[in-house]
Amino acid sequence: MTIRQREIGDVVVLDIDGKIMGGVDSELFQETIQSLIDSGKRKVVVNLENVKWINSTGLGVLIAGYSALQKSGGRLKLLQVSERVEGLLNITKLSTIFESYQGEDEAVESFV
Amino acid sequence: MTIRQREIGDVVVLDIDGKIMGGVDSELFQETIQSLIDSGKRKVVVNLENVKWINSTGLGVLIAGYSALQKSGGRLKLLQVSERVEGLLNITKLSTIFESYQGEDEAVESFV
Amino acid sequence: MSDHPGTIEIRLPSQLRFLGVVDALVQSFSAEFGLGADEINNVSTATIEAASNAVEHANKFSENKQVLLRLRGRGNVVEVEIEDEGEGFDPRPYERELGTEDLLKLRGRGIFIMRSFMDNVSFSRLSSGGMRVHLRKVGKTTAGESDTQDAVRGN
Amino acid sequence: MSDHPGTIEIRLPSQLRFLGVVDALVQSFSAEFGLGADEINNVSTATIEAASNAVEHANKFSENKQVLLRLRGRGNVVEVEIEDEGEGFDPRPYERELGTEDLLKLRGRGIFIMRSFMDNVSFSRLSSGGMRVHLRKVGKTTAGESDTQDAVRGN
Ligand SMILES: Nc1ncnc2c1ncn2[C@@H]1O[C@H](COP(=O)(O)OP(=O)(O)O)[C@@H](O)[C@H]1O
Ligand SMILES: Nc1ncnc2c1ncn2[C@@H]1O[C@H](COP(=O)(O)OP(=O)(O)O)[C@@H](O)[C@H]1O
Repeated sequence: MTIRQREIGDVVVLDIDGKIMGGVDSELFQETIQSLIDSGKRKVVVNLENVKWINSTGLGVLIAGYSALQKSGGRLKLLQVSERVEGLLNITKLSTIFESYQGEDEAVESFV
Repeated sequence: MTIRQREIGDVVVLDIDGKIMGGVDSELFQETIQSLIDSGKRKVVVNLENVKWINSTGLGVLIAGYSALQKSGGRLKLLQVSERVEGLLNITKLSTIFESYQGEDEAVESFV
Repeated sequence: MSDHPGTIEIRLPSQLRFLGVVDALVQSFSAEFGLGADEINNVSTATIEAASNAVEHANKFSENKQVLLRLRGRGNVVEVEIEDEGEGFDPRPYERELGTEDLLKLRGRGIFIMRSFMDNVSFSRLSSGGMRVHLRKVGKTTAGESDTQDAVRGN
Repeated sequence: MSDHPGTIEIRLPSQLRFLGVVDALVQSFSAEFGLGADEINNVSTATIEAASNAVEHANKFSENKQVLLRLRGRGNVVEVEIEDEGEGFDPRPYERELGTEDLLKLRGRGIFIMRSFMDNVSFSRLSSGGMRVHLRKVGKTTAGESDTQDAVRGN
């Protein structure tokens, strides 16, 4: 997994590439979210366009980020979830907590 | 491998799907070419757009078709060769005998 | 997509980095036995969960331990066995639905996902002490059926 | 794409239908060790040639015989071994370039393709009588290097 960071106004987009599966990925993602929170960023879009799959530990990584942001009054939303990942979010009912968008503009505007 | 057959004027396009690798594929392809020859068709375009890969035995399958058509005064040309298959045609110098096109119109018109 | 049965066995090091290889392998194997796109994703996701557990909970990332995958296909049925070199465990506590209280937990979804995505999941203990997870999926999608009506098919 | 070495072993039935699985496997394994797209295709094509020979010439499609693939990666080097249960053969007559007289021949390109697409190809006889083909590729493409300059990387 690699994370690339972009800003659109006060919204931060994290472009994830590869698979998300705990271990090193977990630390990396949590550090990224923590440093965003520390620098006052609270609106985060996680772009999953280039994520082939996520395993259950990877879901935990996303949840940890979601909860950390939530606690500091922020939000984590998902962008471009593939059918495969959507299946996983549905079956685990995580689709009820993760807002998810197909278009980037839509995702960014949803914070206003 | 599956073969689907289309006609554009007096040119026959064979849309191949899957891998080409000898064995059953070989018989199928040869029978197809033979029946075209028997029914007076001599201009054949083999569309490789949906062929993921070919092995060396699969190259033999194409050569057999090429030679059979050549012998009866016909021609076999290739359409939409992928980079992977092109690498194989180059290294085996088969690119010097197989005419190959990226556009279908171009391939069909090349017979005139 | 003929009816010949076939079994493939794979031995992997206990490293998460090879889960991508597991995915590619299970995907192409399942496609060979005519499963549809969703079914293929589900078999692969379930296998990745079982393999993750084998690497992490059983083999504890040990260099000296391996994970064995056995893929078996016949007709439109695909079965996967995942064997580890761990100490085994009792899977019964995990044979349950996830409640709303579980929603934001960071772990504990693997076995639930396997059960959700497969037709059959069973666990057994190997004589060596490790676990074998057995996954089974029957293809319902008659993949490519209409597709081949006017096409002739080789291998 | 870390530097940890890793070996995967796969046992396959002697059926050509599983060459697609071999392709998927070798592709994803080679990608894991940072080979570029062309290099990945070449390793996979060479492996398919060796595996085709093992299935056809050595094991003669026998239900009782298997093909063993061993994939080994370290740094940017990928090695593949293909072992069969045949009677072995002398590869020396096939250590040659293809001439124009070979151009329209239907067979006899497999070993030439392996040699063309790999950095190193060697053959040895197993004590069981069968052959082992050893293929080696050093990744030259520094895949994704510029790509990761401003991205941080996990697994
Ligand atoms: N192969 C295994 N060997 C030993 N223990 C296992 C194995 N698979 C699962 N477990 C145990 O079952 C628990 C539940 O597994 P799972 O539902 O996959 O969730 P998670 O892996 O996130 O904990 C694990 O935490 C572990 O204690
Ligand atoms: N694993 C093997 N076991 C026995 N004989 C083999 C093996 N691999 C190759 N051969 C022999 O070497 C010949 C050349 O192989 P190759 O260059 O791959 O072309 P082809 O397979 O089209 O004949 C084969 O025809 C076969 O006689």
